[in-house]
Amino acid sequence: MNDLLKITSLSVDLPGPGGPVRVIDEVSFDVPAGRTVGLIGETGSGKTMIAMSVIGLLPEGAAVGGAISFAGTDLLTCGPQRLRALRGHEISMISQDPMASLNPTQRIGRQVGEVLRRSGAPRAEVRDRVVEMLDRVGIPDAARRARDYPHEFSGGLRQRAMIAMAMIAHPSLVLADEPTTALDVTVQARVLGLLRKLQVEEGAAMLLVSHDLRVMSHVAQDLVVLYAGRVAERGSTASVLGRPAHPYTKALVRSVPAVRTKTAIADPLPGTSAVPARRPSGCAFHPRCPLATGRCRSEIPRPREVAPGRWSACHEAEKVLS
Amino acid sequence: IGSGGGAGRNAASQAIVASGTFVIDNIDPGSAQGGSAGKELAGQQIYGRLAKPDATGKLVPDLAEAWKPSADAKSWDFTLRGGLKFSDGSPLTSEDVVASFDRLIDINGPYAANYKGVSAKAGSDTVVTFTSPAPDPALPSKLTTLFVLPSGVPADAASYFAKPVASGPFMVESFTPSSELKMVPNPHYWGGAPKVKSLTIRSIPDVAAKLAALRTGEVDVVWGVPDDQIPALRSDASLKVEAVPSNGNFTMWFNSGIPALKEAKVRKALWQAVDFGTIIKQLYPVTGQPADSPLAPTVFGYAPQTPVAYDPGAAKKALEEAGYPFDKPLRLQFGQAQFKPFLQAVVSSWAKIGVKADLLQKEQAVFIEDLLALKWDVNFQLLGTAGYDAATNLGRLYPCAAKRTGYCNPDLDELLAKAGSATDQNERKELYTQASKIIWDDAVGMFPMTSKVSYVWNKNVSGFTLDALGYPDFSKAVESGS
Amino acid sequence: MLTLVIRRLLAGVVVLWGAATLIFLIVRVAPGDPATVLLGPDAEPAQIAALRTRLGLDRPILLQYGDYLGQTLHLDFGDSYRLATSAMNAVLSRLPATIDLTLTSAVISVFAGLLLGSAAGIRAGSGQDRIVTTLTIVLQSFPTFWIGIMLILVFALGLRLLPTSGAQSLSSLVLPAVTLSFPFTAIVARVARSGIAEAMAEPYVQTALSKGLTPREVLTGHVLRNALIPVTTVVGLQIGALLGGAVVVENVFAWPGLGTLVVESVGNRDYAVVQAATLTIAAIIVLLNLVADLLYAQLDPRIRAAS
Amino acid sequence: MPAFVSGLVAARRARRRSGLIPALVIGLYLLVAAAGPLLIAYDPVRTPLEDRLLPPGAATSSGGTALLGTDALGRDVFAQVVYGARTSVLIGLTTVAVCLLAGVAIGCVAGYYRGWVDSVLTRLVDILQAFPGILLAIVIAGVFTPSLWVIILALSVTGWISFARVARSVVLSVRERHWVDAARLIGVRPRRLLGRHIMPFTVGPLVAMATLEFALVVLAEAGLSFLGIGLPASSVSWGQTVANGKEYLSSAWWISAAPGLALSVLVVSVGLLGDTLTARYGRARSR
Amino acid sequence: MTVLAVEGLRVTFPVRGSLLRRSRFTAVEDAAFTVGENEIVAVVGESGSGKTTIARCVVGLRRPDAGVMTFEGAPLPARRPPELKRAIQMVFQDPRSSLNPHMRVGAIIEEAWLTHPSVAPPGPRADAVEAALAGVGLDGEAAARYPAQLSGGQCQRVSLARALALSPRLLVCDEAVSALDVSVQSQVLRLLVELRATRRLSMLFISHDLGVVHQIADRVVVMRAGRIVEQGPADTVFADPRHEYTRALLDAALELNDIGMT
Ligand SMILES: Nc1ncnc2c1ncn2[C@@H]1O[C@H](COP(=O)(O)OP(=O)(O)OP(=O)(O)O)[C@@H](O)[C@H]1O
Ligand SMILES: Nc1ncnc2c1ncn2[C@@H]1O[C@H](COP(=O)(O)OP(=O)(O)OP(=O)(O)O)[C@@H](O)[C@H]1O
Ligand SMILES: [Mg+2]
Ligand SMILES: [Mg+2]
Repeated sequence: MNDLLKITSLSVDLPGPGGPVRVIDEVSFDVPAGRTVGLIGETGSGKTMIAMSVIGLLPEGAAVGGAISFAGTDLLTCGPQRLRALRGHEISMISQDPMASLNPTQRIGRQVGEVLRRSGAPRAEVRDRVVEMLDRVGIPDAARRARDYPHEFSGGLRQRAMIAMAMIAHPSLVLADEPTTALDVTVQARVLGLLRKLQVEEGAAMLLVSHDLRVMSHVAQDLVVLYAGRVAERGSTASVLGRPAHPYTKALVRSVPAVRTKTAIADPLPGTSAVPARRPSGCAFHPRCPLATGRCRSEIPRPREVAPGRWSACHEAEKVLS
Repeated sequence: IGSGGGAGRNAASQAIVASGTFVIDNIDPGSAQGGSAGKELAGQQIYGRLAKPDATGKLVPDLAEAWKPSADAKSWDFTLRGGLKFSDGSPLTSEDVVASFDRLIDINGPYAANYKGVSAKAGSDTVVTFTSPAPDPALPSKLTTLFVLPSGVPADAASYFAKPVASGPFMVESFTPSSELKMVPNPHYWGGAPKVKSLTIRSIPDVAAKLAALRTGEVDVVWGVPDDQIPALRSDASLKVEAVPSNGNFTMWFNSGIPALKEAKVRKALWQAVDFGTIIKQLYPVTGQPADSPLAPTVFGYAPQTPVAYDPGAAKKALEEAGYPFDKPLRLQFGQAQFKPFLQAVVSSWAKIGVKADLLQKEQAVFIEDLLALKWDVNFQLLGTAGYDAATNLGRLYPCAAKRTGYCNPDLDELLAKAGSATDQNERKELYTQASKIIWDDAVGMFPMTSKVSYVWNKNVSGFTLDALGYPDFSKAVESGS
Repeated sequence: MLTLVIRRLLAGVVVLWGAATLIFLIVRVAPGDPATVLLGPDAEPAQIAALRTRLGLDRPILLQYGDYLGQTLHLDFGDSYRLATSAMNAVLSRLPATIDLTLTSAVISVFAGLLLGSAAGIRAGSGQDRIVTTLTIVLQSFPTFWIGIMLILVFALGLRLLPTSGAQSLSSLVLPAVTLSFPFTAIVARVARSGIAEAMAEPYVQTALSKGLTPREVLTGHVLRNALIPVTTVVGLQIGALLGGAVVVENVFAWPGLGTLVVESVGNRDYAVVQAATLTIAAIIVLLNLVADLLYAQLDPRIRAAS
Repeated sequence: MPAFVSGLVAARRARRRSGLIPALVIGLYLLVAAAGPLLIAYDPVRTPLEDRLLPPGAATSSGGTALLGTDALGRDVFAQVVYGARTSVLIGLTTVAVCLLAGVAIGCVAGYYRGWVDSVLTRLVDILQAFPGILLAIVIAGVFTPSLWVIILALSVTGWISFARVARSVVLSVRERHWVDAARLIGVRPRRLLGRHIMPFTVGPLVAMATLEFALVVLAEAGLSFLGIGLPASSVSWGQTVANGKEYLSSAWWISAAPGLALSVLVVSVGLLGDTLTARYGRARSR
Repeated sequence: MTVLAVEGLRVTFPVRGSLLRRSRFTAVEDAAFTVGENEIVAVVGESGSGKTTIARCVVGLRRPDAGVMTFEGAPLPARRPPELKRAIQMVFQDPRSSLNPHMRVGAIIEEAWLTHPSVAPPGPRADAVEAALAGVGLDGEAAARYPAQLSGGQCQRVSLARALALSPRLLVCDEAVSALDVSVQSQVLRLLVELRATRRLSMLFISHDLGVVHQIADRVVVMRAGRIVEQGPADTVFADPRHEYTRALLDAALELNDIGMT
């Protein structure tokens, strides 16, 4: 398959108060061209760090292992210059907090067009393309609003501007880190729709980071479920949500309440989610797992293909599936 | 080391820059402010006087060529030189002298107090007559503070003094109060226009900076240099150093009004307890000289007294006998920071025999107020004698009525009153000698040291007169370049 | 924007009134009588009384205060008896030198401070940062008079490059301005450093980097302007502090500035000049802060909009 | 003292090693200030004039060695440095303590009650800030008879402002935090609310601020002494000794250099410590 | 019996206007609703619609500009006596910032009894704290910890324990579960429902998650731009929304699409 992005055994160590912490541990998955891959997990599970590893903006002091190959280039070894050439043009990013991710002292249009301007496009052309792009992301009266400052935009408009900024140079991979978490439900639905539409039109692949299963179920084609910095399971969204191959995914799916029908409150998982800094031995999920065995406590389960296109990091995956 | 360097002085500029100890705030000679040395310094460059003291304190003619008293010394006639002119070319007549005098009285500044009931009248164009209700033999000396302005300058004339009409050797070019006074020669000066192109008197408060400026040649003449700096300056071949006796004595009054210091014996013992000889030798090797009178040797009325020898043993004994309260510290007040080391040494001497003293440096305003209110036990001043005449020192400060020291002695009062009105100079001198003896022997204060003024200047400047009070005369100065 | 200006001006008027009152109070509470100081120890009580009347010091304090406020409104602080000129003239004669010194050292400091601050802030926590930060602390840690005298000994006396004192030529401005800029540079550098470090940590910097900008482009294009915002406030405040707070440096270099004028006038109880000088300084400071505020608003569109 | 002790404790906790050395140096100074005068005999009143201006290491007439030379009155410079430490540290600590207390009280009240109280206090700060701090200090120190307390007062008049500012801004942000609301809901009284739920959060930034302020105060005292409006003649402080030596910079450099160096090393150390603390406690903008 | 009745509630905030005119922004306008005994009333609406503002008025953290609030039949005075303060408690959205990070969990809970000795349980405090923690499913050992040493879900339980320590009759939950991960969310929701049953609590439950609201609420109040646009029993509102805004809200809400997409 034509994998645009191939992450192999990625591990990231970040400096912590008690020495380095392995926040990403042996994570592997692919993002095929034109497809949307969802990265899901609870807070602190390492979703953002994976996105940052791809675009090469990990925090100072991070130690990275493994390989990330993007269209044949190894992003971890290619050097800053090559990486900068890719950023914005081939790989772009939409971040979680549209409020803080736009420079408050620069006009929207300038920020959206910056990538083009840097690559030497003439001013008039940049302006036209910025207005066109803003128009495409549904900002009314785009020509005028391009001259606004971020604080004059509502949250939804700001996120649209971020999307315009990410899409303006026709990238082949978009990293979207919780693009709708900060938005109201009504706005969220519209922005998600827009993101999908643009992605399809542009033929770009997308790595979508979210902790919201509902969003994922609507947007992502493949899912990667993270737990405490490790992949718990992955596969196509439909199969993962429909027939989880990991007890954690199963519990997750169960705890999402339905809106239109009244559901009972799901039986909660016991305990609290593990954080990378204090990861339990063996399977990180074992203290909360109803199926945990002695083996789970001592042996780290590595993802294995448990069904065609389904990878699970559970010793008891077969039991879960059935 | 040569002069000049990068400091921006043109060698052949014929310009002299001087920096003394005094800050020139003000160049209105009559202004309310009293006793400002800076004003005096500036005044002497810009304005003429009837007579002025020379380096030894003797009066010499300035605008007036002669003066003489009437038989009863109640009036004095001053005869002006002929053909005197102000800097603007207008003639300087006796009317101007009278107007200047009237202005001084009108403003009612501190000097006005010297002329109680005195009036001036122009006899002719060149004769001015001063009349006082009582005989005043010291009048010519007192009149050295009368600077002559053209008539018609009002009392309140701030703007006039931006560029006043001069009667002295120099006229004002520019003036920044308490910073810099730049002057150029007065072409109409009776003694001939000074030869230098300009004379600048600049205030440089920091000693290190001042001496650095002297060494780089930015400043040509400097005076009031601390003694400790002088050896290094002496070794600089391009500089000349000289110290001139002043008319000032270190004067440390005791407050005889307080119980502890009532007795002359106690005061004398405190005096004996201080090793002034060593202190002066160590701290003022150049500008200090042990005093032997309340007055400096250059002052009229000076007469040497028996030196008070350092004898801590005797002092302690005397104090114990007199029941001196050793546990109560003396409040020793002073105003100017430069005297702090000297006074610390004095306190140290006293401490050796168990006499305690708190050294209180007071800010000028508070110092004067406390001085007059007698809120002190020992008061330090470097006390000059205006006009070089004992009258302005002993006569003014030591009578009971002056209420300056807490000391009151009817005998002394009588002597001083007599001396104040006597016309015969010999008689006056004799009376002041007797007065000095009483003051000295009763230890109204300690009179440890007569001070000199040290001058340091670049060798290429010459012809200026060193003055005992720190008022050098630049009317004949030349600058030869380097 | 206009609203902001008017609001600030009104606040400024209140501040100036407060400042005028404060200085009036301090000066009156102070021990030591101006008439006594002016006339010296030899004056007679009658003379002192006469001068007190002339100076208006015998009037009830509230009347004096009223007069004083009235005068102040007319920028007329009365005459200085010590300087034989109007107090305002005395101040005006010192103002140019003060402004020369202040502006020069401000320019030096802002330039050097921004340079140092950028070097440190762009890589917060790095060795470079620590070196610069330490340097700024050292800069700030030496008494200015000590630095001043050392500079005189080296550059004026030793190398004969520059004049020691006075305010005659441009070259005589160098040493005092440099001396004065030592602590000021440190302050600007520290504020710029924290501003830049803070801005560097903002998500929009990540955004800019994710667009492929080089660190230098990020610094000049995105960070500096935001980091300048706190710097303007501090510079506004500190230039004001330099106006009269440079007394020590003025003293060392015999620089005829406002600070020395205040010190001398305080010593001489020259109320008129103390009041004129401090209020002039206060007015300039208030004005500078206003300018800084406006600049601030200009730099930060959010504030511009809010006003 | 508490500010300082907790500063030291905080410094020890600081992971950055650079915080440790300054803390040690400061500890040494505190030790010298506290114990030094007990070990070294020095009488500022005694002026052995025969020993004046001796260079460092020279033998004195009384048979001792002047480790750092003597001053213009023959007094031992080393002893003055040790005794001066006490005065300077005392002035620094007292002024900072006064400023800290006043600043925290005022800042907290302004930040907590807001409204007109805040407006009035803010205006007061504006008024005080319309004067350069040192100038106001000069006016006050110049106007009253010099004493330790006048100096402390003069330096405190504007010194509290930065503390008040920091305290106020912390209080303003903390009072919006939910635990304050929660405490209010369970009926906690305002005093306890301030003391237990709000003020503890001002400690960090204020300690960082205090170290900076301490350095400024010590320097300002030296500046006032230089201008001759510092401490009374009878006290020994670094500022006084440095100022005493200003005439001798090129001949007897040690008089100014020794206390000057002592002063600068302390100020640098305090500054470095303050910097570590500022980095730890963030927000407090250095001014 | 109605525990809380709100009528004609109006809240405005000053906004920086021009020089002379201080204009005010109306955050809540003419709000009226009731909370019955042992009832859970949910307030939903988009961001900025005034949900939190209402909650703050109810607990007395903010004084409304107009309107009457009645608690158990008696109007709530502007200055509430301790007894009334005690009776209405609140749990905030952010689990971390609702606990003072400088205080241990035990002290946080005890503080409630310090100011209201009347409801302090008899016996040793440590035991009481342990009992209170046990009531929200926490180990007694947690009392010695600082909030930073607890997870978000645990913090939220401590907040609950603190509120419950005063035996309130009305509990206001402002987005009390929104910040929690789904797997923890259901733990807290469970607890709330249990508590209602065991302690006969009434609840004002603010949330933007319609799924959660549907699970837990008896009645729903829908807000938009400061006004209540619709209210009624949860089943009715969800099944048959009357107001178009409610419909829009429901339409926009995503369901877990377990068919997925291919
Ligand atoms: N700058 C940093 N330095 C050290 N550790 C960090 C840093 N940033 C994040 N971490 C740690 O790395 C781990 C993964 O963080 P990450 O931000 O990737 O989580 P996430 O899944 O994106 O969570 P969220 O849903 O909260 O955004 C967390 O345990 C976090 O504490
Ligand atoms: N202290 C305040 N000052 C000024 N305006 C405020 C203040 N608090 C709230 N507002 C405004 O009041 C309106 C209602 O705010 P509120 O917090 O009640 O909304 P909300 O429904 O809780 O929103 P969210 O879902 O985002 O929490 C908003 O427009 C908000 O900006
Ligand atoms: Mg994240
Ligand atoms: Mg809310």
